[in-house]
Amino acid sequence: MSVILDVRHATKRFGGLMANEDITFQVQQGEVLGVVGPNGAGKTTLFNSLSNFHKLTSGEIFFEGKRINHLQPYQVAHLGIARTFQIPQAMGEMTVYENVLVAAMGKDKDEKRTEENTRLTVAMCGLAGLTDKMAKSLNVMQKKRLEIARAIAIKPKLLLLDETMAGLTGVERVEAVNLVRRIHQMGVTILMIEHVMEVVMNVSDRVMVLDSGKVLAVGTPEEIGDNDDVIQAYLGGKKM
Amino acid sequence: MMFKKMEKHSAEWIPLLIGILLFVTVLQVAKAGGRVTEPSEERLSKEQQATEAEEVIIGVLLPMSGTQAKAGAEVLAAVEMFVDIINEESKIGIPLAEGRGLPNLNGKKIKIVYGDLKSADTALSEAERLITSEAAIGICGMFSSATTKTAAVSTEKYKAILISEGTSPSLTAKGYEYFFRIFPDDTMYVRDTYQFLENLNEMEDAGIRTVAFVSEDTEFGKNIEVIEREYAEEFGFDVVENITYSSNATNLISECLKIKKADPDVLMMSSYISDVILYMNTFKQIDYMPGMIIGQRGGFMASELFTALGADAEGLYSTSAWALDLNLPLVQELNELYKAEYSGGVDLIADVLKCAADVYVLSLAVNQAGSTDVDAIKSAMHNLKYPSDQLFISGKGFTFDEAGQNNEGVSLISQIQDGKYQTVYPKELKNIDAIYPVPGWE
Amino acid sequence: MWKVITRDKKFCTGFCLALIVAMILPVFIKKPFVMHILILVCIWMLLGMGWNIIGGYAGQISNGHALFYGIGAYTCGIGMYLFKISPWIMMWAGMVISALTAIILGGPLLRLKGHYFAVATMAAAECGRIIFLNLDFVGGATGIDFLNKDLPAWYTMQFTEKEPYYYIFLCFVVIVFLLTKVMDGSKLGYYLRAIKSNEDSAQSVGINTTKYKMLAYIFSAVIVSLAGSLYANYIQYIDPYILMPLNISMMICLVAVMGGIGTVVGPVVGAFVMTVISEWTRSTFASINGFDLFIYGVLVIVIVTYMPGGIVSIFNKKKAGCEKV
Amino acid sequence: MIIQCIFEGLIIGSILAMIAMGIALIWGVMNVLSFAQGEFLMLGMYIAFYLNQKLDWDPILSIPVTMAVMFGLGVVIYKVLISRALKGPVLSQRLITFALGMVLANGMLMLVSSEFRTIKEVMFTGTVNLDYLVVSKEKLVPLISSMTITALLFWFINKTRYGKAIRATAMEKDAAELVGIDSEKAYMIAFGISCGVAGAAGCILSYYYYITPTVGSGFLLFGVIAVALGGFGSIFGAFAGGILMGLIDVFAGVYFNTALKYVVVCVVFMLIVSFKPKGLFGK
Repeated sequence: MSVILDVRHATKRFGGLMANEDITFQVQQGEVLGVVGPNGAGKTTLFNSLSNFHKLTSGEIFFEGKRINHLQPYQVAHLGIARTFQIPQAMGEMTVYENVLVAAMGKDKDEKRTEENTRLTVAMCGLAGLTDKMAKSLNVMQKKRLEIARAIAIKPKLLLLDETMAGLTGVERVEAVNLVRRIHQMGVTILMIEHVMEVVMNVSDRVMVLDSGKVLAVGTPEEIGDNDDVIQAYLGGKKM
Repeated sequence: MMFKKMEKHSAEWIPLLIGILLFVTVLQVAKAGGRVTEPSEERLSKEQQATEAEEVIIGVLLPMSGTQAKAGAEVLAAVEMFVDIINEESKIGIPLAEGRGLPNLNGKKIKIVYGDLKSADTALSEAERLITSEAAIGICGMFSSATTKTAAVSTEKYKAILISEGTSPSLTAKGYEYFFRIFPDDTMYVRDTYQFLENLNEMEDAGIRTVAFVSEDTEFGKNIEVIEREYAEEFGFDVVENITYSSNATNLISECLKIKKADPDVLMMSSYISDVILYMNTFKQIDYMPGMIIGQRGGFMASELFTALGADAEGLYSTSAWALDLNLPLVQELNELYKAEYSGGVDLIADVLKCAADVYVLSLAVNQAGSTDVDAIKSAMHNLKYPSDQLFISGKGFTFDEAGQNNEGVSLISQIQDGKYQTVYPKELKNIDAIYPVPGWE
Repeated sequence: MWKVITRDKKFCTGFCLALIVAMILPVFIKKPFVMHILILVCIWMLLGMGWNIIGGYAGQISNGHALFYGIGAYTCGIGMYLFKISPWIMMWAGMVISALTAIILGGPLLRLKGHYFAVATMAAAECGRIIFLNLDFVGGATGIDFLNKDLPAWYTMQFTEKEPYYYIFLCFVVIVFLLTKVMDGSKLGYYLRAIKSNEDSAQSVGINTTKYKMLAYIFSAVIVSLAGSLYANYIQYIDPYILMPLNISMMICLVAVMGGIGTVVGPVVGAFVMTVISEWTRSTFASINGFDLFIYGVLVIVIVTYMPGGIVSIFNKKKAGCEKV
Repeated sequence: MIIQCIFEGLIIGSILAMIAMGIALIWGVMNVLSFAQGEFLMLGMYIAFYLNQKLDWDPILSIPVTMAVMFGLGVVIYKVLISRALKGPVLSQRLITFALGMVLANGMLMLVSSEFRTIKEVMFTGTVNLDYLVVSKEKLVPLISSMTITALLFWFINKTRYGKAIRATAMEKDAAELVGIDSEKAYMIAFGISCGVAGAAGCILSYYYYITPTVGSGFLLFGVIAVALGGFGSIFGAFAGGILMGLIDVFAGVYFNTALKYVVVCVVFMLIVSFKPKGLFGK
């Protein structure tokens, strides 16, 4: 197993606020790494740094051994890092199909194949019925799925999922989990921020816990499950 | 979702709107192209159309909106006056007055069709419309030189007479075939201005040495500024300040401060009325008055000068080609008639009369030609006969040169004294002495 | 390219019909004034379509396109006036210059969002206007009058008849129109719409937003400048007051918005409606001071308020009101 | 000379600032770039003019009345037009205000003709001539009153209940509605006030300026630039922007070139926004 993403001493400061402080971790090719942590732990900030929506204050990020933290977001996307947004950023004026198509276009010159892929992706994310709906008229769950669809449409090597389960009902959540699994089976490495503990625990191979901008612990779900500081800091004492 | 709402909202309106639009389109086509279907007309030349019509149609372009609309309205009134003089019985002692209509065209009447004069390109649009769909035989109006140039494009194309008082010398240099101008051009006005200054120096040894120019950044201002510079050298005055200002400036402080700094004996201005008002107010506020402010018509030849500035307008000079105090009896008659029945008490202003006179002269030419054939009218213009005892404009009458310029016109200089324009130069026309230097703001 | 156009049957037939009508119209119209209006319509179609690329597709609302209009017109004017070079050549020069201007301005300005971009472009256009007013070699405020009787008409593009103008302009309209149609279905079209909809997600799927916004800006500048060049040769006298007042910039938006912003057909419809309304109001109501513009304004308000998606939105409901910029 | 320039710059600036603040208020609260502000200014001037004609009130005294009338007008316009327009795209809103300006200007043209009016006798006239500076009372009084009105506006926006409501709506419409602020009402008041301020600016301007239906357009462009210069949503920014523009205007005119002074203004603006894309005081 090779290292696909290698983050070294990533630090991000907003004025006085230290959002990420000296974060170092690695993502293995083909694993699912869950990122958990209380609100304001700096999870989303980390994602924005990884996808270069803002530049790190200090530290470095390597993707497949290539330094990427001087690049533009779209360049990162070209390298094969796709992301979803915590608050869905659908292209409201376009149909679901077009949303995904736009993403797929970048990868493939051939129109036929692009359209084919798009259709598959849409179907895979369970949006088949909504192809021609305006994205802005979707409900939260559908928007979150659209996020995922758009992200995987660019055929990423690494997929950054930002709270795709938040606010979903039990059933929806199960579907979402299956979706993530399917994507994973396609050989996409996944780095997912998640609040819902059980999801993280049964989807991820490893879990990283952030707390107030620092890495608190990294390990398999089990290890994390009985790591005391984690329980202290995050689960507020109660055992699960 | 607001979009849903909106669609519902608009739903009941849409048919109505489509209705309006269709209506508009239909009207437009009907207006302009309505009679196209009659095959006969396609063969008819414009001239024939006109002769078959009951009237001789003359197009007049005026600013109907924007800052000059007021002046436009005055011209309109004056034009109406002349048309009535021609079309109805009238006691005014000028040709075509007695009897109705044009005698040589067995009493045909003059009909005016108006067009709007927003900018130079609407001038083209409107000239096209008046000539081609209103069948006007000629275009007159309150042109600037810029608007004249675009109007000329269509008058030349469709062979119609264009009489314009745009004063730029470039107009007669262009070799237009159907262009005429009755009153002098800028060169003459500016030369006379300097001669007037020299004359002041000789007669009252006024000791005028320095001049400054203020010109707005339009066709009008630019042309005059160039000529003013040339003649300043020729007459040996030294130019202490030369300001071009933006015609849509919201304030003229910096301009006025610069002039105050330079403090010229004479300030020569070419501005439209709005800026004249602003300049005078600003000068007052910085407590400065040059020895003489002389304007090249434009804003200095407008009735609003009195209404808007009141006493502050006292002592302003302007070049002009016509004045109420010319010792011609007809001038007073016309002015009385104008004040009584057309303008509601406002005196006739030179620049208003000039445009109206164009229409009158064109009708004269039509009558003399005895036809509405444009080339006939053109040659009639070129040897226009006018009884010299019936003149109501300064100068000796009308002899147009090849370029279409009337060489008989004279320019004169008026000063505003006790609330009206009074001629102060040349001496054969003057009826009052020029006041120099004008007293500052007390 | 043909594939893209012919794929959409409805569009294809509609276009062909419209084209045929447009082609044979002059045969029936003997009134030069109506031809004149048709020619203006062509010009406004070009302007609308040009603006539509940056404003409609990329969603960057420029209120300063009069600048490019002026540049196009002036390059042709100067070319003929000073060097006797045919507009057929100069119009390309004009496009190049406009493109360069677009690049220079676009660099800093395209980073601005929403109203800022609008105001900045407005300021740019005003600059352009004042500078042209004070550059003497382009005639300054006196403008340039490049009517030329000696050279052959096909060379100077100065015809005495209206028909040649009409057909030349129509040609360009058709070309630009088809190009827009192609762009609409192409990668560029989708990317621009994506940027308009949501710049962040556009970035996240690997769209180089800066590059594509710039492209759009350049294209629209080029088309608008072409319109300027053609118009200049039609009126044969140009000065900054004709070409570059704020109103022209606003009208250009208006054309696209009325027709349907971000659609292929929108600007074409809009141009037709706008020109007809304004010429009609002027020729009908001008006798009362200001009444024509008053009516014009009212009509604009009504149409824009009650058809936010533009006139075309009536025909395809899907797009109605969706062009939220 | 320099002192004179500063003085005059402040005077022009104060007028631009008032227009700018009106625009900024609408921009900040309902994200509409209003192109009708120049015409509201014009209406203000006419109200002042006719009050002076019929009741010979001094323009300064007629400010409260004018503000009230314009406020009312603003509310009506909001109800009839803007509230509907707000449902549409941003660009449509802008164009609607543009067309509204056209309607107002030409409507006035039809009513009162384009004749240039001026208010001849005003309470304070004459000049005080200190050797380094000529102060004309005709401008000093307006300067003072415009400053007062600006102060009042600040007080209203920052201290009063309505002001706070408006600010809240500007920041977070939905949140404001949650805490029980009637955003519709807030919008209405905001629009009314921006009309009122423009009207007051008109009164003040009419003290030494000519009055004609098309007078507004010139002020509009620079008002808008001033707002963007100052920065989005910041009333103070608009004020500062206005003053700054006034100063640039005068200094560029005196020390650079009168014909190109507005080029300087525009270029300075474009430079500033290309380095600070949200304007000087933009949040």
